[in-house]
Amino acid sequence: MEILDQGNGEIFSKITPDEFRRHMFAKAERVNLDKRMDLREAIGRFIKNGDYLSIGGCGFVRLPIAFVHEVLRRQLTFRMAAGTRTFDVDLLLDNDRITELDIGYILGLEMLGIPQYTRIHVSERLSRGDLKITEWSNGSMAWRHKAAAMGVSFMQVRSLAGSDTFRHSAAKKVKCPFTGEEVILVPALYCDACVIHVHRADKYGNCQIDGMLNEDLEKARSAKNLIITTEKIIDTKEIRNDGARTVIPQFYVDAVVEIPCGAYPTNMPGLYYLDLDHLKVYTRAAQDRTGENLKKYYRDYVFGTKDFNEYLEKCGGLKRIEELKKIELMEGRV
Amino acid sequence: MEILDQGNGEIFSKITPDEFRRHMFAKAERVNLDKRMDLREAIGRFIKNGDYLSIGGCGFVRLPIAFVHEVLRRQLTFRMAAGTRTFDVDLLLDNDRITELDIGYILGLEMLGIPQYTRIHVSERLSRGDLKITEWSNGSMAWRHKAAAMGVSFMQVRSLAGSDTFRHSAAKKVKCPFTGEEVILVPALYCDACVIHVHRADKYGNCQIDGMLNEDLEKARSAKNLIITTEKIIDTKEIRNDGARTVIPQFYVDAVVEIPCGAYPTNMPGLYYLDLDHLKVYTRAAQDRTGENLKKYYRDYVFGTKDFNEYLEKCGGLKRIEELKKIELMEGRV
Amino acid sequence: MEKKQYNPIELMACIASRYLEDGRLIFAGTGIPMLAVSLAQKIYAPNLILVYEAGGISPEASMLPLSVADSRTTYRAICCANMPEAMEMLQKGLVTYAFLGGAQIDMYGNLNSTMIGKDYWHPQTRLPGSGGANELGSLAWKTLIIMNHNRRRFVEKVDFITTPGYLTGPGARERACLPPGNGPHLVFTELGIFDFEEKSKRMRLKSLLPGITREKVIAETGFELIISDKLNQEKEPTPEELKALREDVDPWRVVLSRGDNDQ
Amino acid sequence: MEKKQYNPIELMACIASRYLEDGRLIFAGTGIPMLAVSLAQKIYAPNLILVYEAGGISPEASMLPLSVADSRTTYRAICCANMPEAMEMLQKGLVTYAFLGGAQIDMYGNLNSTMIGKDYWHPQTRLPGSGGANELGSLAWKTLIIMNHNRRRFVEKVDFITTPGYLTGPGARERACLPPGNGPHLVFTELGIFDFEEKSKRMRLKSLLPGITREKVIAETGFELIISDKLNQEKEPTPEELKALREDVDPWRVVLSRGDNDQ
Repeated sequence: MEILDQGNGEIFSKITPDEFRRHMFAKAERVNLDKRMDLREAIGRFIKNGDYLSIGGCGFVRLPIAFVHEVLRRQLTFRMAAGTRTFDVDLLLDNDRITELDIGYILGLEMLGIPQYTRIHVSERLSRGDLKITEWSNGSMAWRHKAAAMGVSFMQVRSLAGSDTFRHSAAKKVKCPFTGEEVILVPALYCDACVIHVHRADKYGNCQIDGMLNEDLEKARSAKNLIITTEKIIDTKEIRNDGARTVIPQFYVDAVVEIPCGAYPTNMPGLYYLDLDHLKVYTRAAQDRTGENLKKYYRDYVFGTKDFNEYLEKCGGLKRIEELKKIELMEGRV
Repeated sequence: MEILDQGNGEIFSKITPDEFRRHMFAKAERVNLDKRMDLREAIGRFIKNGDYLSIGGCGFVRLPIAFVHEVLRRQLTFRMAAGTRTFDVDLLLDNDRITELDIGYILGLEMLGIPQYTRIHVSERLSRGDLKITEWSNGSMAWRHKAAAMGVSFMQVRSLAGSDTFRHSAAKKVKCPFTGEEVILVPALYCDACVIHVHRADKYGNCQIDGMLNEDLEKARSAKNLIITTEKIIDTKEIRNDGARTVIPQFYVDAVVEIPCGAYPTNMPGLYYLDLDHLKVYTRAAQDRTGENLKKYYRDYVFGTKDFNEYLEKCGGLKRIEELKKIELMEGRV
Repeated sequence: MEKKQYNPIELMACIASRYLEDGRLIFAGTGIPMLAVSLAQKIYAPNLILVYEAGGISPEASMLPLSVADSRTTYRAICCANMPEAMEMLQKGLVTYAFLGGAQIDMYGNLNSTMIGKDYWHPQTRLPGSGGANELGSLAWKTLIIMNHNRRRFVEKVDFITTPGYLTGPGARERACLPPGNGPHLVFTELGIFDFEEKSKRMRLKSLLPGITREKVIAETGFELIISDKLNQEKEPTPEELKALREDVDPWRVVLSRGDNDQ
Repeated sequence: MEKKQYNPIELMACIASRYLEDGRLIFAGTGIPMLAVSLAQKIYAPNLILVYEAGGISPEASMLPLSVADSRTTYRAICCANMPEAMEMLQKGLVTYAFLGGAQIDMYGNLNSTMIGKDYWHPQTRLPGSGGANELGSLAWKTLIIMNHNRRRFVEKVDFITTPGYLTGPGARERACLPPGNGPHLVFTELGIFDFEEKSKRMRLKSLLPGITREKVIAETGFELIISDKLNQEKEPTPEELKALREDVDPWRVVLSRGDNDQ
């Protein structure tokens, strides 16, 4: 397979189809095992410092914020996949919790503008070499996850070509052995760990998600260790009532953690809308280029809280959630 | 891309990602167009003699038999994809309606045994060179459809290696440019035409299917022309009530044909079970190695009927369908 | 000769059902493999998870599906998926067992279900082809095989390797670029149970079925068979097994009746 | 100077909305592109189908999503899919329009949203990166671009080609092995509308926004601009456009308010 051209970016995750197979063989022993546990136990057992991590959701939607807060408190550091990450990856970047990053979209808060401190901080870390990055795009990141979810080592794509994004990626150009045309290949992305927040799961880890799925199904299927945080735990009978709704079957799941409102302040489709007020508190703090205001934000909301419930209380608790539910249910039709 | 080894099978379908793109560009103009029509018009407009055809369903389940009968009456001839085909492809093979065939599984009637005449007839056509075949497997056929549904020219797979199935396929072995390991590639399968029988569709072609999906989603997404036959047509409002159930969105669809019981005598999950009695009529006729009994079967049930409704009537009509509904609804729990 | 209380298909299904580990994922072909799995689920392995290649995962249906894809394969399934997803579960190593039939097998467990004859282009008999068998045998960790036993089926060299066993012996799968560490595990016939000797990867008689001698097995086998030092004797099908098989698994005797002629 | 009845974002959204063909599929980035598409759907193109990269296809939500993935993107959607599926719709040529923003653009429509500075490893400013833009610009048939117009943004050479335009000119996309026949189509700014000259693939001023002179456009552009022989003049935003934009599309003024400072 002659390589005609290739990006100069680094591959931060190992391409290990056979090792993944062996890992899954052991995992498949845990069929119909009750995997319910609390967040601390799940992180303790299935997340290691230095892991290559991928997390679910997209933009300001269905982000596993309860999980992110807990790893911030534990000061765990990761290599990470980032196709359209916003608030979640910013929280980690602000606190130097990421050492290597595959970039689709970072540092943007979509409609809310730009977190100035985070941007400056990241630029500085890049200049110092404290943060390593490789460029990709949302599509190529999704396809990298998909290749791993298929159990292979690469995937052909038709984007990236001709751009500097390609030049700073780890993609390769080869000749298609069937058509003779030049094609782009991206390497499969096998993650050490993955965390996805879902609407409903049973105790074994059969999961249902409402709304957009992004590349969560592919991430779930290609991570060695998978933690599911869920709005609620339902009976397996309910799962069996409509198996077409099961987007992640239990075989991939290591831990099931019930965390109502675990995606707050981001949007949980059908349940609660994103909390624009709280996100603006963060965004305003991130405008302060000295980082002092952000430090206070983290003291108030993350490091000064013992768990996610305390954070929720500080943000207005059930009352605020009720308001966000109303906005969510009304919004489609305003 | 150095080819280390390759099968000697022929590729019967052209690998044409760019041509497919151009075709889809024209097709995407037909958004929110009412595509309802009858079966004859649909076949007349979207199926040509000599097309590479792929049809939906699997085994004895959700086969578009109404469509198959109509192309038999019209004596259309096809090249075809065959991953786990039974009754449908046997009907076409018995009548010499297939010239080139990508084989996953043919000539078997699963639990019902073997159609002796069909087997002998196919062996003879193979010996004479009247029927060309290439060997694949169900997985590699599904992945070939999937590659085309992704819009690329090939897909990496981990099966086929080492077997005579590989030797008589058109797969290739190359070295992975990322891992250096030897890997197998299969060519994308872009179909000229595809026909899928579904449970519900709206007039634009947004489709819902209950039960197994086989590789129907991939087939639908990689065919130039797609005919949907459906048990019933529903309002788009119903589609929008649960968009997660839409397995084929309208953009791929060219014709929507309402044919209640269009999969009879095969199983339509949730609606009617397969008609074991009628299938045994066929199987018994196929035991006669002279082909005479099968000739009579076709006279009685296909060529001697003007349309699918007449066939249904001959097989017991509504009364028989009601019985199959009862079996279907009872069966899971017998 | 005393008339047996069961036919050969019932016998094989009952015996094989005892060897299926609980709490594992399994793909099974239609026919006898499915019979054995369904029976095992009812008696020995309630948490044995069936995955059907067309997409049904772990259904609750109690009757045998008559087709690999029929509604019983998705009835109250925990997940209703599709062929690529099912095959990718295999490809990623999630599936412990594949359970297959076949028309011919050789001493390395290579399976033929494609054609009988010496010339591929002029087959004596054309068979269905791989179906999902090539993926099952290539990608599951342990392949179980169930088939009738005679010299036309247990052959020195299969006419066509549809599904790879150990190919030409130790290391051959890996050299062919198949995933490492898997392959044929057990073979069930109406005469015996066979495993594959660790070092040579050659088929070894491990256990005899009721009333069968090792000489009979050797006589019906077209290649040189290794005989285990600790040759076991299988127990007769139990009334509990036969009852579940006949009343619950295949009450219409769609598959079971195919063994009635040979009784 | 008379105070305008609209801010620059309102202006650009209204003008761009008029150029969107009905009955086509479109991917749009968050922010101004989405504003223009939502407005077009309400007034000019009721059958313009929005596809969101996270999976929402043709939702019925009336308010602007605040995130590319939020529940408004799947509200009563005809299909609720995922990122690979959405991206593969692009890859297979189903999507006519991509609608993008960017930090820098050059005369061939190459877009930068990755970093500002001369040294990639020591960026003056690090930007978000491609997001979905590389796929949109590589795979949609016609790329629409909307951005503010000044010499820091309309540059001779972008610091980083995040998303390919016509690269170095005619044939360059095809030589780079991008799919043939597509590329940048129109650029919308607060000063004018630009297309790409057929033969040279270079940006061409096609139409002036209300009150803007061609000299002003040239002065704010950092590369040599082709000027169309038939230069058009865009009409002011209509009361109907402004009402729909303000009352229906973005009633909370989440995006619209970002233009208030520049008014």
